Amino acid sequence: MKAKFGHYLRVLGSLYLLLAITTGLAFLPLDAWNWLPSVVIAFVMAGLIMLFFMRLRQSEPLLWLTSASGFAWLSLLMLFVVLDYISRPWPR
Amino acid sequence: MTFPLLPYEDSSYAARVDGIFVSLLVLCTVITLGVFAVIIAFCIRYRRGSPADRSHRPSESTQIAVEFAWIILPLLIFIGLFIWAGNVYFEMFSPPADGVAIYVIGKQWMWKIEHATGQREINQLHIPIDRNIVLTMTSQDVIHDFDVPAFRIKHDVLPGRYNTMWFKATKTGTYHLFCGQYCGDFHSLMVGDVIAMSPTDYAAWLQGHGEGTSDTLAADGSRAFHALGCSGCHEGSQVVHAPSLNGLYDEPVPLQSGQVVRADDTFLRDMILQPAKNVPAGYQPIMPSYQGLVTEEQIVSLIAYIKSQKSAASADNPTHP
Amino acid sequence: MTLPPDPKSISTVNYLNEEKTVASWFFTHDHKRIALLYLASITFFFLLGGVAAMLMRIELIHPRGELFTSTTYNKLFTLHGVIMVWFFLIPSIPNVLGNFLIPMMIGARDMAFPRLNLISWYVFMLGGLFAVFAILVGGVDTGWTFYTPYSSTYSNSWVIAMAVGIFINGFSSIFTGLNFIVTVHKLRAPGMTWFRLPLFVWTLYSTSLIFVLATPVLAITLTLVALERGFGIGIFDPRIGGDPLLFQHLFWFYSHPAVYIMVLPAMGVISELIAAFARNRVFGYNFVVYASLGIAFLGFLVWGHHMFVSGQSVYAGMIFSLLSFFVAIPSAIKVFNWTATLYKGSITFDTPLLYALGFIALFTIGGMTGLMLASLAVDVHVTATYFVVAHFHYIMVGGAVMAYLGGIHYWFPKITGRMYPETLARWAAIILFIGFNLTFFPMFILGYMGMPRRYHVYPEEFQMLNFISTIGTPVLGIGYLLPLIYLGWASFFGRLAGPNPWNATGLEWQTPSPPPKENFAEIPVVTTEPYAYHLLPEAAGIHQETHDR
Amino acid sequence: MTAEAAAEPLNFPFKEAAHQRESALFGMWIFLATEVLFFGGMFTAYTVYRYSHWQAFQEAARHQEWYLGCLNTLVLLTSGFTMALAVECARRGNRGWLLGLLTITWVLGAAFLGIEGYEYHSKFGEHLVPGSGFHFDGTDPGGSELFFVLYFTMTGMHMFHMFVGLMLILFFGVWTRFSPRETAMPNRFEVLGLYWAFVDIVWLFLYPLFYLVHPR
Repeated sequence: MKAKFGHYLRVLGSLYLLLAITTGLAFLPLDAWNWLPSVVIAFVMAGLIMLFFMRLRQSEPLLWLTSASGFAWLSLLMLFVVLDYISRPWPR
Repeated sequence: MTFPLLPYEDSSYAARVDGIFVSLLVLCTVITLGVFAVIIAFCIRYRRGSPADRSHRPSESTQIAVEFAWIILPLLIFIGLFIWAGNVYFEMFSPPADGVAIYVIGKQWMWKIEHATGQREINQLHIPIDRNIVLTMTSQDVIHDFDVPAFRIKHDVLPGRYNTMWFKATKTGTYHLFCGQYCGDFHSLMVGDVIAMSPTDYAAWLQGHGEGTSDTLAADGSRAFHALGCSGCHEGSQVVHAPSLNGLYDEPVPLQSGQVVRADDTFLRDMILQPAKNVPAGYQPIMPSYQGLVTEEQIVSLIAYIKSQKSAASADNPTHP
Repeated sequence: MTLPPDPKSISTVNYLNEEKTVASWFFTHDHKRIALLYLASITFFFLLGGVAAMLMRIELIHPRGELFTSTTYNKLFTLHGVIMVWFFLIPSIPNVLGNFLIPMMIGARDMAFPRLNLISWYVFMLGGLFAVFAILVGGVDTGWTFYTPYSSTYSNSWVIAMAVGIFINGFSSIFTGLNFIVTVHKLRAPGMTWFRLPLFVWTLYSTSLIFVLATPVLAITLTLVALERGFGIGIFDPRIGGDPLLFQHLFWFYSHPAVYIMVLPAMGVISELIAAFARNRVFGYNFVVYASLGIAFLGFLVWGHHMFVSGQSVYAGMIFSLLSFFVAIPSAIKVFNWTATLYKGSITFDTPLLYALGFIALFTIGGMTGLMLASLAVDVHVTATYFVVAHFHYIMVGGAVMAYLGGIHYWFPKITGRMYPETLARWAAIILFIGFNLTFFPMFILGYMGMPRRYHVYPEEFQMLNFISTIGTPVLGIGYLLPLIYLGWASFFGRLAGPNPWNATGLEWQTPSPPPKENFAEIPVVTTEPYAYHLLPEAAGIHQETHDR
Repeated sequence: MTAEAAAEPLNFPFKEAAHQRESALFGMWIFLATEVLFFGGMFTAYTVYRYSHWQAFQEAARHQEWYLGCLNTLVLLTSGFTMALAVECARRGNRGWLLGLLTITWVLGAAFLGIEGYEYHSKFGEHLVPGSGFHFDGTDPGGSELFFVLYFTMTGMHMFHMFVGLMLILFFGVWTRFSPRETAMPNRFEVLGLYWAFVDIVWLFLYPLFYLVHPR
């Protein structure tokens, strides 16, 4: 139990660290692009939570696939919607 | 009670759209009847108790070959169809520069039409034949759809933005104008006529209707430009740093964000209603929004005015493109 | 593969008569009973939506439309659309036939989560209650598509109640899909490998993926519409810079795959029927499986073809058009494979096969006109006209409902343990086919001539075709009512069927009819491919006959 | 994996504990995939509107207190940690620790809702709640209103999920506390743990998108 506790604690520590980084990065003058680093870090944090807190690491491959499917389908939705919006001004 | 089977075919697109449609119709009919014929033949030949030979059913490898044949063949046909139909579609949505510009405002449940020369109509659109007509359309409330079946054209008319559509009528006559997008109670009464006229008749019509209404759209716009206070900043003000709008129309505008956009109808409309959306490079976002302060008709006339300043500017300075 | 010795025996204790109280039905966890609860509910909704359709057709006899006011007509087509899509078509085959058959087809005693299965029915009924409430207090006039800003701002009807109804209904779909996926993954009998699954199970598996991954987007979209309407916080409101097209993107991200929710299970039923009555293996089984998965996946990527004239980007329109052509390919594969399955079969023309052939005919026409709609320039002309109405009724009614009825007839002996009257049933199938074409074929012509949908006042030149269409409606109506009557009668008075009246393969036919409560006395072990009709004793007989000649 | 698991009564139609556990977890993961798309609709709306009104979003985001968002993230991450430990205890049948950790998780979750409620309250005072009372001095008030529309709907939907989570913790916790069985039933806590972690993950995306757009 002790070993497990330390293991979870390390994950929590990493999460805290990433939170500090993402918050700090937000103060950089990146203007319209400041979402990019913070969203990347959010994905890393989500990955940590899924792997360790949600115990995906010890789970069968089926669950890996399932956990990815939601994000995969969401990216399809976003991809095609964004495609419409960025190509909308043309041809003028 | 008449009983026609094909609609009139009276615009530059109509024949091309019908060309694709009829080819598709022939292709699909052949395939469909082919499938039906095979099914019927099998049903008769292999009915229970028939003496047909049932040995030597297709082997695994034959099956795979057959499957790939009927995957790849349709795929090629489909890509061909896509290119053909896509081409015409692309053209439908690329308006020419030299068209007769007409503004359309849809509202529950009528079509308001404004000609650049100042004529206004409701539920009627008079156009000359053999000229490119460019419609710039917006809606005052819900989504409508400007649909003229005889010309094979249709486009949604959205609130809050301009959609453009163009066509060229080829025969004189009166055609149905429908609202193609469901828009509420009297959707099916939001209909009108498109009246395509010979150029001489059209000129006469413009004359006859130009007299009653006093001004061109641009003149209306000029009045609004002063009444709404636009001129206070945009006409040589020393206090406020605002761009002059002379000759602006259709020119590229560099934005603060680094993008470059063209100053077309939609851009001007956005500048009036949501000035902060596209801030031009070198200017502060200080212009107030006119959301709720101007009517759709006023915006249309303001744009027509800015457009007219373009032609005035190029008349002053002939070297300007 | 051994069949019980006496084919006319009826199991004395079965899922129908094991418990007799009303409570035993309403609190049952048995997937078969839940299927029957769904059957009763969706039949009710079908009749409700059907009456609305009849009234619309009557109104459309006359071009001036003087029977109803515009408002009433608008409410009628909204009612018809909402009820038929969400409360009949989507739950029809999955929740009735799927619920009944999936555990039996894969050799399981029940669904993975029997309690969730029951909850999903209650959720469905709660959603239905909201929908019926919205109709009773005044109706909704937005059309089933709920386009903003009409639905969120301008409509003067019970949009929120209806949106809540559909929102709740969505959870029923999600729970059902979840249950199906887990069941198929985790509860297959020993030896039932993935590629031994009946095609019906494969199509329902694909459908469940859509249920689970598309429905939540509809749920959130309708929630946003309701919030915008209820609290005036405009998320799609153009007056503050919102975009109504975003609503359409989100709506069709669900609603286009939803079309495949309706038609994929129908394809599964047809695969079963063709194999059983042609007494043949399904031609290219693997390809049909991949086609189902392909449809489920590609179906997510084509939603923009509902928006070719909406003002979405021209480039997006092109990509959606190309992908729409691609999604036609797996459907074409299926039609060709069904046809090829008839080859060298031994075909009997029982009612289920008549429905299956009717399905192929109507689905082919529907699919081919779909190609026309995918062709961009043609779509500009025919979208939002009766051409589209005809197209999707060929797929949804000609396709999905034909398959549903075919499936109901095929598995009727399994469900009730009794046979339906064969001759009458064949006539009903033929009447249905004629009535359907009479009603909907004229709409293709009407649409190409330019008659917009959702019009009840229309130019006079369209009257003749509308008139023909309306004449077809009562024929179609008889085609639906006949089965309702004779199947009802046959449930109690039909002759006993025995466990396997069609002499079909498949695990569901290896239990008594009606099945006992837990389906199998002993979980079967599967040793053969599906549709192994060539291994049945009779197959030898046919070959014998051929050789004798 | 099953060796350490505490006893779980078998539900029809399962005949083996491991089989039942696998199926329950699989079902929950499918449900979470569903939830991803449920929130996904709103994330898509956010993407589109931030793209078309990016300046208005920057202006609006200046009215967000980033430190409150950061604090909330901290609270939520910690609660995710205690929940993960609670699940571990449930699997080992350690009822005392389980109940203790659940209580901590519950308190942290409630604190999160409290902070969020405080933010909502101050937004009312600043007329930043969308609707007829909305008032924003900026170059594109409409675009800024969209920011707050998204802020309230997305965090609101998230808070609703938190609330459901708290109710479930309460319900299962009390049930376990007063059930006569010595050990806990681990499957329901594993499933609950997955749900709770998912709600954390959603917030991890909300935090940068609403608090870190333009922190000052």
